Amino acid sequence: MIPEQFFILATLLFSIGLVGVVSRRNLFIVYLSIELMLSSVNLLLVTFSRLDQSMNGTVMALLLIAIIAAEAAIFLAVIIQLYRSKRSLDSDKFSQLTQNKGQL
Amino acid sequence: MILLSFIVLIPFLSALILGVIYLYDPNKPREKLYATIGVTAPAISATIALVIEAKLLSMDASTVFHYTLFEWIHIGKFQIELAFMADRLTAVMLFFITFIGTLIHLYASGYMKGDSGYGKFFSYFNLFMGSMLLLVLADNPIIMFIGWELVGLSSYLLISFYHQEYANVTAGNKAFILNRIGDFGFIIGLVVLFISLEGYGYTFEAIEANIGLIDHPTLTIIAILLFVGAMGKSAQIPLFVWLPDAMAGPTPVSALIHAATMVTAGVYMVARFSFLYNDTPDIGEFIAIIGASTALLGAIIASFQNDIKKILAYSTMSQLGYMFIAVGLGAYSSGIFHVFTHAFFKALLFMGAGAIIIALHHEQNIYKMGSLKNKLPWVFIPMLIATLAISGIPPFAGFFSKDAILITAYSSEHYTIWAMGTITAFLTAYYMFRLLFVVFLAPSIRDHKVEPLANSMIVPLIILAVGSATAGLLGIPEALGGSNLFASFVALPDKPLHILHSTEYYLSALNVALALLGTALAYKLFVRRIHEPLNNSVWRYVVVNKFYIDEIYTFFIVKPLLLLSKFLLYFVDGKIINNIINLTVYSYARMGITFASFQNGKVRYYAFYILVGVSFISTSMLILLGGF
Amino acid sequence: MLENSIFAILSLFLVLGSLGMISFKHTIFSAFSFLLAMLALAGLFALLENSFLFLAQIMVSVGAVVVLGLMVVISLGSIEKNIPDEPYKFYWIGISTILVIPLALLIYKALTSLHAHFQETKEGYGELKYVGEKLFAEWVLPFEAVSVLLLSAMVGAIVIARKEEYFKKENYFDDHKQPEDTK
Amino acid sequence: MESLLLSAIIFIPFFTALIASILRLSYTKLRSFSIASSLIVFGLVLFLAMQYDPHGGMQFVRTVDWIKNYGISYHLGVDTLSLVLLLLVSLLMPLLYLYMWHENRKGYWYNMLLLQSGITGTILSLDLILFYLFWEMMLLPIYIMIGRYGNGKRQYNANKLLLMTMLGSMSMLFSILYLGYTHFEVNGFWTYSFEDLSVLTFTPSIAIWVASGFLLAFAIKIPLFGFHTWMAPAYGSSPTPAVVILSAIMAKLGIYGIWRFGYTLFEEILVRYSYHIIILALIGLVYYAIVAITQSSLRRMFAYASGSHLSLITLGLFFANIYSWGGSLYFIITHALASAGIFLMIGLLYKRTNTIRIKDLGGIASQAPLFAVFFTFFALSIAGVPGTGGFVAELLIIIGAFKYDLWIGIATASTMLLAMLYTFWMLQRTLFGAVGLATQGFKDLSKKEIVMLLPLTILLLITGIAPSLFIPFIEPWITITLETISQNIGGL
Amino acid sequence: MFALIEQFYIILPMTIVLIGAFTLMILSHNKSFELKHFNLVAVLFLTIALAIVMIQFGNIPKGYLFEDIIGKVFIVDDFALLFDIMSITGVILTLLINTDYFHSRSYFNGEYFALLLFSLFGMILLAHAHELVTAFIGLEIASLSIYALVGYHKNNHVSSEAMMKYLVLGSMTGAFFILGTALIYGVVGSTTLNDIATYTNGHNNEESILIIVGATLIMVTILFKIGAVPFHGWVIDVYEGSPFPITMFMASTFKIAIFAIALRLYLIDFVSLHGQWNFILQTITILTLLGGSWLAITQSSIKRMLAGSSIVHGGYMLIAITSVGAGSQIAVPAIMFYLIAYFLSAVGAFGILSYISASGIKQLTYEDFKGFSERRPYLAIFMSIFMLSLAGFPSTIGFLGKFYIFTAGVESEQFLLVGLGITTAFISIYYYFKLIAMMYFYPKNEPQTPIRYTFSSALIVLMAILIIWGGIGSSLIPFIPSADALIDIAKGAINSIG
Repeated sequence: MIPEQFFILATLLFSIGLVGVVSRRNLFIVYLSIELMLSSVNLLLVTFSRLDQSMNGTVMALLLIAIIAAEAAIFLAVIIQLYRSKRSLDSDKFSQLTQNKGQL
Repeated sequence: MILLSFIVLIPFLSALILGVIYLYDPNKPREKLYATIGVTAPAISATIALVIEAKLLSMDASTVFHYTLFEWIHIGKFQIELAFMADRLTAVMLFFITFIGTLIHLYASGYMKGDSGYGKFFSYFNLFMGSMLLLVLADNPIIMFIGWELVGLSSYLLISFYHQEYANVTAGNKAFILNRIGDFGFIIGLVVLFISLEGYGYTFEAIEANIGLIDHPTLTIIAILLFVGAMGKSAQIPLFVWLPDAMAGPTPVSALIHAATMVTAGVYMVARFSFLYNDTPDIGEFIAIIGASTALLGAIIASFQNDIKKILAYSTMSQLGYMFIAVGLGAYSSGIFHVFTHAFFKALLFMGAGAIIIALHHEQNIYKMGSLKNKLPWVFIPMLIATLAISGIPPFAGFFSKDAILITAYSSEHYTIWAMGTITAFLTAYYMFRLLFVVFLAPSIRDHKVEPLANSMIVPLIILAVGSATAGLLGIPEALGGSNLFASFVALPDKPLHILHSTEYYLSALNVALALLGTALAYKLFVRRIHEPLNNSVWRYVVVNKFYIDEIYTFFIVKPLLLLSKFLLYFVDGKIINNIINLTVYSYARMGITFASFQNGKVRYYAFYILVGVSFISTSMLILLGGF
Repeated sequence: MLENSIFAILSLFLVLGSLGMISFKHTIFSAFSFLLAMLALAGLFALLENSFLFLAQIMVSVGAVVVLGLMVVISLGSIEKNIPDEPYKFYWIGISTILVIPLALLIYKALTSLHAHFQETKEGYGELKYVGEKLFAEWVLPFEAVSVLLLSAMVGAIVIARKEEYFKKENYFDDHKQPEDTK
Repeated sequence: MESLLLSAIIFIPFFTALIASILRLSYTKLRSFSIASSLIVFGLVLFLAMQYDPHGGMQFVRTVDWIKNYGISYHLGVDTLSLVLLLLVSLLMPLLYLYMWHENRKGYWYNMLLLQSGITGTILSLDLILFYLFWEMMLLPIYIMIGRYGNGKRQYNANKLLLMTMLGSMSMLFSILYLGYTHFEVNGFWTYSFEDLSVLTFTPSIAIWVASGFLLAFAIKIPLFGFHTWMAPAYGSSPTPAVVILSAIMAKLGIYGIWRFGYTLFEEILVRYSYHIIILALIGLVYYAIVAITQSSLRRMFAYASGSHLSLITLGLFFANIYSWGGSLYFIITHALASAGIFLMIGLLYKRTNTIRIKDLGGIASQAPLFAVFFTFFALSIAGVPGTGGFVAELLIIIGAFKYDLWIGIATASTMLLAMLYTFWMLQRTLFGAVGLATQGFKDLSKKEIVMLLPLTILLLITGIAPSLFIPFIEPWITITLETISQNIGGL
Repeated sequence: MFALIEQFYIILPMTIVLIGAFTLMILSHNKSFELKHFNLVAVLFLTIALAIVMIQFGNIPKGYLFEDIIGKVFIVDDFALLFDIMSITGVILTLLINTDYFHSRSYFNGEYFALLLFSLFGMILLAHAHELVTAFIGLEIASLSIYALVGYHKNNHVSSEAMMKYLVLGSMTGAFFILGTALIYGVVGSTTLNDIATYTNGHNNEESILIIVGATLIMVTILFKIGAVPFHGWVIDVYEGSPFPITMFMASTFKIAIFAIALRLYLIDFVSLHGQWNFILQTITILTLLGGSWLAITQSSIKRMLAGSSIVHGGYMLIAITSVGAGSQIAVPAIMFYLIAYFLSAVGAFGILSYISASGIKQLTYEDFKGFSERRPYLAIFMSIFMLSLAGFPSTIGFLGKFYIFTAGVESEQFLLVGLGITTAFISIYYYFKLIAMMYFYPKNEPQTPIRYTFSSALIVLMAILIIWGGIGSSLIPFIPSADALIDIAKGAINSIG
């Protein structure tokens, strides 16, 4: 078991999360992808914590989990609110804020 | 000699006063006042001029009077004073300008009676007098140029005096613009002259003293450019087309400006720069050729005109050609002499024509006149004398002056010029007598009701008739037993003539014979009938329409210029330059619109842009850190 | 060796779970994949001998976040017809995968520059006690700040999610025209 | 007292506007305020001119630190060049207020007051940043006046003017920044005083960029050929006071800029590349004049005429000898007077007939001789007929041109011909001929209007008849400046 | 090291803000309180906090809070205090200028003010943070509150939509920050800026790769918050979708807070690594300037235009940041000055917009402003002043801001960027003056509706006066600080870091 394995895994997770955010229209999945990105950082932090044997990384990971939770709260509230307004979680349907054609 | 400045300033002052009075209430009739002021001013000038001439006569030939009014400008080495100078050449000009000018003013006070612009007319007229005197009295070229331009301006104002008629204004414009073309050459010449003599002073005397410092090519350029100015002012080929049109002005204007004074300014100027033209004989020859051609052309056209004033106008042009033959060939005093005599008889002719026009209620076509001899005897007799004078019948004035010019041409071996001059002399007699016979002797088609003429119109005619008859006696050449008083008085640097007296006799006789021949031809053709004798042929059309020169100018110069203007406006300005800018703006806006269309409101696209950005940053970071 | 096998299995679950999460059409499937991934992650924490975080991950991430999320999804009645149709999903995934490669390479390159190795853990590593010591000494400020964060998030979430009586006042002006429901 | 004189001249109109706007005066009171302020300023400027010593270089200099961190100072001073422009502005303003007598839109008055402050500030500031500040500030009132009180496609044209001018300003700003920075690099402290900056030397390749930054701004303001697309539309759409200021003063500020800053900051470049600019200005001279011939509206026609003459002034500037400089400075005076006169008269014409299309006019002379006389006079002085100041100026510039080069001299002199073409054709169609539809019942000038035009007329006549009254005033400055330049670059 | 009582004194403003937030949160459930009371309470707390910070500014030596316990996590210096002042002032102004707006909209209630204060707390934390995780938490507090505020108008679809966009993108980029932090932690073993700086000074580039990469990822978040292209997608939509007060708050105050951390990181943490980012920053600056102006010129709504233009203003500040990297000495004060300049102008412009829309007029597009000068001549003048300042017209503070920035650019020989900056400033003339043109050049197309002159309008006047003062100063009039004052303050604050 070498750190590189964890590094690769964290990088992979972060990338997958990023891909998910960009490519999915389902807002819930977007939310999950962001969680995944944050969690991958968690993995990294824990790995570092294990590497340097101090608890700092663990504490940071803990704080990060709290942050994830806070974001989750807001995110879920937003999802509820959005679903109420349009009966859908399709992010493409929320595109009224645009000026279809630029003009001078 | 503060009097010198008075000569110039009084007409200007009077013009200003008249203008202000007129503008104060344009509609109020104040003819007496206007006439008094308007005629008095040139009369005072004339009196002062006589005093000065008397003084000059009493002193020796090189005497020059100077008076500096004030320094006009002084910057760097360009120091010009508003100064006046009177030498003998000036005196001659001064004499006939003020004298004949006063007479014409007097005449005009009668001629313009009842015109709503009476005050305005005299204001302009006095303005013209002032400008002309400024031109003549100037002691340096720049002041002369100012007078030169102002003369043109007042001529413009007077030609378009009846400005309600569009055609009159057009004529005025034409006159001014063609004059300005001449002035363009003139001022360039003057400036080149100044640059060449920078620092040596810029009065005529200083220039004359230092003329040797200029190299010959430059001098040639200057000479040509100055002559271009003369061409414009004196209606020489190719700038002559304005003169006939200028007849749109009131007849006194034609008499004063376009016959007696302004048009001869070119001749005066060349004579003033005689020291320069003596150094450039080639240019002199060129001037003479232009003069001869103009003389001939004017005479030919004059022979076919119907309008009495147009005939006189072309005649003027033709006579001006003579003068340029003289000054071009270095016979400056002969040229000036012809200017002098021509002023008398041409003014007289115009005033007579004006009298007829007034008498016949503004009828100008000679074929609608006829048999006026008895109705207007006091016009007929002066006109007859003037016609004799212009045709070169001895002993009237024109004979001596014209003869002198032709003899000069012959003796300097310019035979072509001489031949042209001689033919012109024949034609002159023909068309002048044609005019006289048709107007006064030929049977009239209808019965004219003749308007009575004011005395103020008749008296000047008579005075001028006397002048026309006798002025030539001042310049009887040696060959005819005289001593050419005139030439010795003006004391210009004439080129010496080498010619036998016998030759002179032959030439004179030939001239007189030709003049008589012309007279006879006119008599035969016109004394009994009042219509054009020739058939309608192409050639006649060409001549009657003045060789279509106006049209050619319009087609080749005016039209293209207007087209160019439109082209520049609509194409270069409107399309090219505007479009370059608009295209820049448009393409930027287009980019903006394209870019803004990425802003499509969908969040995953925005995330995608962020991803692109991150990807870009990562790539460049990777490269920076030396690749993976 | 055992560790490596466990790692292999857990990471397989983790990766498969996350890949499933981003590729399933149905929200529920995605959520369950994600749950799987999170559990696997907790397992990895355990593998890293971090017992406290193992518990925390399961409790917070799995227990709270995912389950709460699932509950929300279910309560919203996210049934078939409301699931967005994503015809170009895999194109998008493909393109973004290509774009994400430099980032992944960069991060990985940076991480490998550490040349680190796992050593035997010290006594008590990963225990709650040490975490607490750190948390309430060095990290007390961030910790307190996180509490504010949670509080503000809570307030925000409540404000957003609660249904409330609008039009309290008569002079009501809207910022925008009410847009049409769908385009 | 004397140290505050220049500031007072700049800011009196500004504070008049400020106080009036705070007091919310009615337009009649605002009018009295404005006229009073303009007369006070005129009085102060006359006082200044009397105290001024033509041989003394920069005078009444006042320097106050403004932004110390960057060495920017409130730095004013006056020399002949600025005094000439200052006199013109302060003279024109009361006349314009007289023209605006019955104007009841208050914004008009405010904008004019601000405009005066902006222009005087531009003329008097010696610090580049201060100059830039005023340079922009004077643009704003003009922009508002055209866009708000103009006619035709006023909004579009105002924007065009604004954007074109700002383009130039921005490039100038870049050059200013570069100059300031270079000074900092070389001497270790920041300054934007143009006297300090003028000692900087650059390699030619850099200097040409710096110079072109400035030149673009000035070329657009003048406008030289190619930079003129804003000109005719803006002139056409402007209300009369704005167009008077535009042509009489603001266009000259482009010239002023080149003269003041160009010939001190990068004289070498200007002299070296004078030939190129001369060619450009010559093209403009001829081009504008030809385009002017067939213009259908009086304002547009005189806009092009103005462009042509400003190209001539520019030419005079770049011939860089005493005659041409004298001529240019003199032409600044006379052209300001004449174009102010002509545009004022066009304004009067518009008030009477509601049109400035040449086609609709005609026959004015027979109904309103006084109007015709003044109109003709101003037109003639624009065309440079002797007896008016324009002739003297043109003559001097032409002499300068011939001193520079024969062929360029001939091309320059062509202005005499071309000006005549459009002027006289315009006069013919406007004043003469039969009475047009629009000109029926054309009223002659009223007393107030005569009072307004008379100072211009008299000054034009005096400048034409006795230039020697003015030349000694401007010549020393020109001589000194030319000598300085020729020393700096080792001979012109 | 501070004495204990000093430490409480130092932490007092922050605590007051937090207590204010709690108070408002609790009060919001009491039905007997009305909106104006909440407003008053909030302003009261903030004013006290501001007063204390003002007293502290310049009078407290640089130090760390509870250094003995928590290490160098919470820094107190003039730099942070200056940002405190600006943020608190920003919130106070947001509250006061929008008073009318709050009253005209039914959806505002007590929590709104609580959230604003929470957000402010986050910003203060951000300004003082000397440690990356704390900074991230501060950022998250501020951001999460703002997410909620953006979507505050719940029965409005666009408001929710804007919130969703901001939330998704903000959280996504937030992950980069924490990832960067993790990477830095991985190599340094600590996340306080001091340790990081020590590490970077002591190690070569090869060993600092993780720090470089980590800092780059943190930069992504900062660039996102500034709205640099291509991280700009949210800006226009979110600005448009939010209620006016929030737009104003985001455009002015929040942006300042972001720069607080950005400058601190850039000046201390990564000081030896500047050169690494030059190419990236230059490219992004160019894109931002161009893209922002492209977006701004094409909008027809004033709010969207201001949003687009705020991207451009971010671009100007990026020029200065790039200049810092290229070795400019004057760039950082220039950024601080520019922040103040932009803050004043943006607050003024949005303030007027919200003031107008408070009376129910939908003054949202250019068209709506036609004839505005006739209806409301004074407001039109002030709007023009704000537009001029945003456009960088001389004699306004906006000009000096641009002047300093461009000077900094020239000083570090970033001629391309400065040229582009000036070009975009020129283009910005178009869209700012378009509004002036609309107000002045067109006749009114709507009947006049009365607008009451209230406290908000007085503040707008104050903004305008400040803008003019900031642009001209008062070289002639004594007793009033000159235009130098602000830049001197900025310089002092920067020096306090070093």
